[in-house]
Amino acid sequence: MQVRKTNYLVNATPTLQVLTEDEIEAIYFSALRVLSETGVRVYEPEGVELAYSHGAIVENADEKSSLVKIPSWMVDRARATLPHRVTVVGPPDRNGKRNYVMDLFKNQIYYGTGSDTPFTLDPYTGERRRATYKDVKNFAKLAQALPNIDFFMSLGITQDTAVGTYDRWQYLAMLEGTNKPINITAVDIEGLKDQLEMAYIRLGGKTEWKKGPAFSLYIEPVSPLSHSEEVVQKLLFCCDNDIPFVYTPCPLAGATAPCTLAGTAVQALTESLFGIVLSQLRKPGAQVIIGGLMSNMDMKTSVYCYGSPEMALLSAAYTDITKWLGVPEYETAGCSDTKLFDEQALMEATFNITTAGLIGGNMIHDVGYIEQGLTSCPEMLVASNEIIDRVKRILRGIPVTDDTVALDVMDEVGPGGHYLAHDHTYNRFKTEIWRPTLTDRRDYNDWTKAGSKTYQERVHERMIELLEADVEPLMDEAMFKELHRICELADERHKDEELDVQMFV
Amino acid sequence: MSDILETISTAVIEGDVDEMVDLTEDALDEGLSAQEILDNGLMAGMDYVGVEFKAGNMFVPEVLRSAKAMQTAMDILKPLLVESGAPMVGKVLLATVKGDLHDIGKNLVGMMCEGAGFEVKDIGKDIEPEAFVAAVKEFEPDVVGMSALLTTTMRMMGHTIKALEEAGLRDRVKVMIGGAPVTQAFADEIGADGYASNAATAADLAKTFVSAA
Amino acid sequence: MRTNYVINSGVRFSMFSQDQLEEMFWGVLHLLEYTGLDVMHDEAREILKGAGAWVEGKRVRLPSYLVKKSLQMAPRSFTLFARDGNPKHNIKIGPGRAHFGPGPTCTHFIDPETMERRPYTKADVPLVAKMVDALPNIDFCESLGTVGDVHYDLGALYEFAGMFPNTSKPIVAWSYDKFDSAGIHEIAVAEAGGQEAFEHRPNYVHYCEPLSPLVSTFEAIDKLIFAARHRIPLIFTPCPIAGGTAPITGAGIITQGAAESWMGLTLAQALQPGLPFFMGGVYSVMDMNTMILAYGAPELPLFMAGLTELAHYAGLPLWQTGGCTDSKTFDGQAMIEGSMSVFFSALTGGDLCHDVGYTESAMTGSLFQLCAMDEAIGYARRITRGIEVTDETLAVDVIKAVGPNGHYLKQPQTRKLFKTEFWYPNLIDRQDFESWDMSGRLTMKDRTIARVRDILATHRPSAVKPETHKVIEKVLEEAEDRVKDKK
Amino acid sequence: MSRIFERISTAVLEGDDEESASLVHKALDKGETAADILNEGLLVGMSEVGVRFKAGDMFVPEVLMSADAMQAGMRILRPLLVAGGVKLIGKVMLGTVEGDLHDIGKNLVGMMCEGVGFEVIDIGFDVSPADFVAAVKEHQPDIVGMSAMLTTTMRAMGHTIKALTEAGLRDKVKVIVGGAPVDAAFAKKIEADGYGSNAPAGSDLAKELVGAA
Repeated sequence: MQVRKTNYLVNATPTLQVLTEDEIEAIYFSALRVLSETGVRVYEPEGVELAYSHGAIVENADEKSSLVKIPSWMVDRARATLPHRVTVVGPPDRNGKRNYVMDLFKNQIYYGTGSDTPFTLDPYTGERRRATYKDVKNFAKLAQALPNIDFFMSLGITQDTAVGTYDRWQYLAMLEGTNKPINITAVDIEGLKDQLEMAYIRLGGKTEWKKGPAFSLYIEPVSPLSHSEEVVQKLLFCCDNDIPFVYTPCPLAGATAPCTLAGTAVQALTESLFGIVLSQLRKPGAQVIIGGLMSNMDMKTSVYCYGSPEMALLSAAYTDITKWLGVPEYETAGCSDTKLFDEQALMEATFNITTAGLIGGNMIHDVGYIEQGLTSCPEMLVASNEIIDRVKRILRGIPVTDDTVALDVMDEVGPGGHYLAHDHTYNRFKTEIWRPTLTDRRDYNDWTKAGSKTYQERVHERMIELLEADVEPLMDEAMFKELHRICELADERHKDEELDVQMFV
Repeated sequence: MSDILETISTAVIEGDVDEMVDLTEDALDEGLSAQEILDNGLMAGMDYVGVEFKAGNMFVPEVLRSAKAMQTAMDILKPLLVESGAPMVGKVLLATVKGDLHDIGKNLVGMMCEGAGFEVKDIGKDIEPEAFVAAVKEFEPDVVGMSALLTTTMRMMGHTIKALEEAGLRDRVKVMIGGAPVTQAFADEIGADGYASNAATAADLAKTFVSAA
Repeated sequence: MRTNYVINSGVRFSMFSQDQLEEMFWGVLHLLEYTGLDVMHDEAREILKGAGAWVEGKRVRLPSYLVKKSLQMAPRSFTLFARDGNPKHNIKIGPGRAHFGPGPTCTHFIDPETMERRPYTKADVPLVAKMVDALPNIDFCESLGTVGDVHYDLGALYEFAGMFPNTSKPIVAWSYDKFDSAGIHEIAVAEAGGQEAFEHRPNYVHYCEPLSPLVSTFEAIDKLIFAARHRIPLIFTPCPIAGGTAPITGAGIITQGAAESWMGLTLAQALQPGLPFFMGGVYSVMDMNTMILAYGAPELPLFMAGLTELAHYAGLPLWQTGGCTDSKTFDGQAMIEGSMSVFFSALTGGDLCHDVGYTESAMTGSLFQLCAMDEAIGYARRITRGIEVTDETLAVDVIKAVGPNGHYLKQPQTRKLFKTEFWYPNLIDRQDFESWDMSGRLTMKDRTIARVRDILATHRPSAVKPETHKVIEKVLEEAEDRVKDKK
Repeated sequence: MSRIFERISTAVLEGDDEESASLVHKALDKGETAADILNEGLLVGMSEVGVRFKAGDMFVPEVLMSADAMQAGMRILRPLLVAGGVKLIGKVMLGTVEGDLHDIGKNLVGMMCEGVGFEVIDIGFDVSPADFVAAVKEHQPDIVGMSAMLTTTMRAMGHTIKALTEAGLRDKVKVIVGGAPVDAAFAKKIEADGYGSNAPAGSDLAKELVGAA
């Protein structure tokens, strides 16, 4: 009889580990030392007071900031209430269904774009220019159409809208293009409040938000070890209003963090742990995602590398740390240091997308970035979608069962036979063999006959096709007007500020 | 088109091998001629398969399944067609040349040709020029297809063509060649009638040979 | 001080659990024992029979104890030597180390000057060898093509004769038959200083390819016998195609391919116990629309990663595959596919990874692909090197010294480690936009072309001994003589 | 050229600040003038550093070490140069604008400027327009450099320039701007005197604006 296997361990997918548990602990305990011995500088009195009143040591206060030292027991206490799982759910479609769920916990992967690049490559001319409302909407439309893009961030700062209120317009542009979960940015608390109100309208009320928040907020403390007024205010507001937030420093090994990758991880963790402690003091259970963007300064050009192997490696190592810590991770991939959509873009994206997928980083952002995160590129987004698809094929691994080992099939076919017409092939070829969409596998003759198009050309064509496709508006006219009104009111409030409106165009 | 023919063509497209015998018998019972069934049922289905395959919407295992469905019906129709004296699409003789045991490409060509309605005779791999000559005499094909995967065995294609010439058979068949290292230039050099860069083009090429003939 | 703890040297990657590996391992043995292979070589069947195999006509079945005994005899760790004694060019085969090099037998080549696709010629061989010699992340040499402008029988011999003087990195030699093999061996032995010296310090590896499914062809076995008798390290590498010449499932193709390799292993160890033996080789899928063997499919790195683990579980080094593409030109697809496969090669530590520089599904060799993949391998190696965690690298004191709002640019630790902690690319551009704009807006393709041409124009490999040159001439003359009557 | 100058420039190139200081002392003891030591020793070394850095043969940490070595020499020479009435290359005042805590870029520009001989006053980050004005009055720099990392804080550059104009100081200084979201077009729009896309470009620009390039 066929006996089912027992006492048998299976690698369900390929596995990758950068750090052992012992190494993770070494980094964690080092971060606790830095947090308690060196401390962090905090520029927000309310945040300082919150930490102080719960046991932190406050020193070296000046008119703007204080040095806050957090004893380790405060971190332990914060971890006790820290959620292991954070969920963001996109707004409803026309039938009222919220289809896109981002369920962030250990080893779950979601790929998404990056945010707020000052520049973009024009989809038609390829020219590098300031990003506009239209660009953000276009990128959102692409992200909506691409099956492997799970969440969206504004691939471009809208710079044809007022600088002081750009965040509302940007959110509106995103909502026009996509109903996938969004990670927003905010100019300030006022901007965050406006966007939250917009989200309530889009969802149909605060209760819907409670069922599943429609966005998370991007908050970035400044490395090394500095937490600005605006950053802390945003954190506290998020805690009070059930907004999940990404607390992600961007330390730069060799410049704003130690030159060693382990040291950079220690510092980043210290910075994130401060956010965790503060948030759990404000509201136990506050939803935190920590990151994230760790890289090295290229010592030849002094740029912040977005495509370096160290970036991919540090992100992966940090994922190991967050898994151990039990907090969702803000990973980084799909980005490059190239200045145009070329071979380099795809080489770097391949490495960082693969690494992020293998390690199981949760919220993998920055897909679509080029030029050290200063420029967004629509082709990069479309190409990355296919690279992610490839990686997902590999992540499905190699199942080992009687059926897949196929000894009987081999015996049947025998030496010198073939498997083309065998049922074993026919029944599985659609699932076993990955099917490309932009990759070309024709022979040389057929490829030449079809016009000898390069990959970049094919991606460009596909991108334009997606951009020009007719799609149903995601929300009705009335709702759009309501959201638009909030943006206009914000502009009204800021209309006297100088250099604000039409700053770049 | 009658319902049964449409059902047959759908069964071919879906590669429904098990249904083919019943469907073919039913069609004959309905009084349709073998030729009608072939042209408007089977071939109609295979034409669709060919178009979909080229468009990237159908895949090799499916095409082979369709070809097999077609062949299943042909086993019934063939004697009737011969009886009626109707001309068949044609006969293709295939082999991998001497010294070469790689035959996956040749197998593919064979199955694609069957799908296009050819009667296919596969004489295997590692085939000497003399064995080719003997097989041509016996089987009297319209098209001879040769495959080689190695640069070392490629030249056996030339030797085989020469052997066909010497046996006085060269004018009676069209010779097509293929395989990874083979090129159009090489085909011209050894005096083959055509070169195909993949199995689907090979079946198309064979079709142009017999329709031109 | 901290005690009793475990660190990773490099990142840890794994495809299978021990249970899965054990199951696959026994699957291979089962296949060899019950289904067996057709061995198309009379003498080989006799030898195998003598060693304990069951022979029935051409079919050879191996009892599993025999395969296990052969696995035990083959070494997991050994060294391949640079012909000129340059220790940097030696390859140390062993756990955790991946090495890279080109593949053989492309019929076409991308002309380094015109960038056109054209047949591969004798004159291209030294160019490939020079590139291999110069590129820092390419460790061994193959020719990246089949010489088309010499007698059909002599292509492989001319390849070796062209490569050997132009790189001191170990060569993997492909050949048509044992006559080639003998010529190649004569050249290598001349440089090594005799057969015994060669056995101590082998400077090349012999490559044979059996046929899938489950056939040991005459030529492959004949060459294997030659290599085993002359104690030449051996690669025995099938090229199964999932869904075509092998089961479509990953576990199936790996099992079948391993059985094909281990038939060779058993024969080789019966002839020459302890012969260094690599199992291989190219495991991928047939594209079910274009019918090509997909060298750029994600299944290739997936299958190869699984195979590497099985090989290492069985105690054998692996002949890996990567750096290759189905793209017809130097473009993004070539980078995606090539980078992904070299990355997985590096992750698994598959011992010799070949086919770096293949384009157009192995039909066309390209120095540009090879050069770009050198960059990708460098990138992959930085990732797989992992993160070193020590008291020094944790840098708590450095962080303390810098403090909030400071910077690390002038820290002694930064000055000490910035060159080794970070990887510096050759082809990847990291300038800011304005600098890139002013320096001519070059793409990676532009930079790759420039680097290839620069290396070809300037690199000078170390020379072979003068007497070796004479041997090369003699071997080629004799070979021409041997084939001069053949058409 | 005197041997001592060559040794000084080598000390700068090698980033050896102790050696540089001691060699400057030695040169002064030998009777060389401060101006000659600066121009033929220190600056020769730094200009070679600039060339090598641009060619990709030197790295940021090495350049900064060289800048330190240069400054070590300058600390000795500066009083002598001032006393001797020699015009120094100039003074650069740097700050990150209001609302922005990112100062790694500004720090780099500062170190690069020191490397080319400027006296650098760093007034830190999150600096309001009023504080910029006060600092310009106090330090009387030739160049004011502003940095911003965010598009939201970029506009503070415009505000600061306006504040300088209102305080009647705009004509007395050259204003240069930089930072990730800044470009030449924006610099022009807010009427800055120049834009540097990276730290070496910033110090080159400063040199150019004081007529030392």
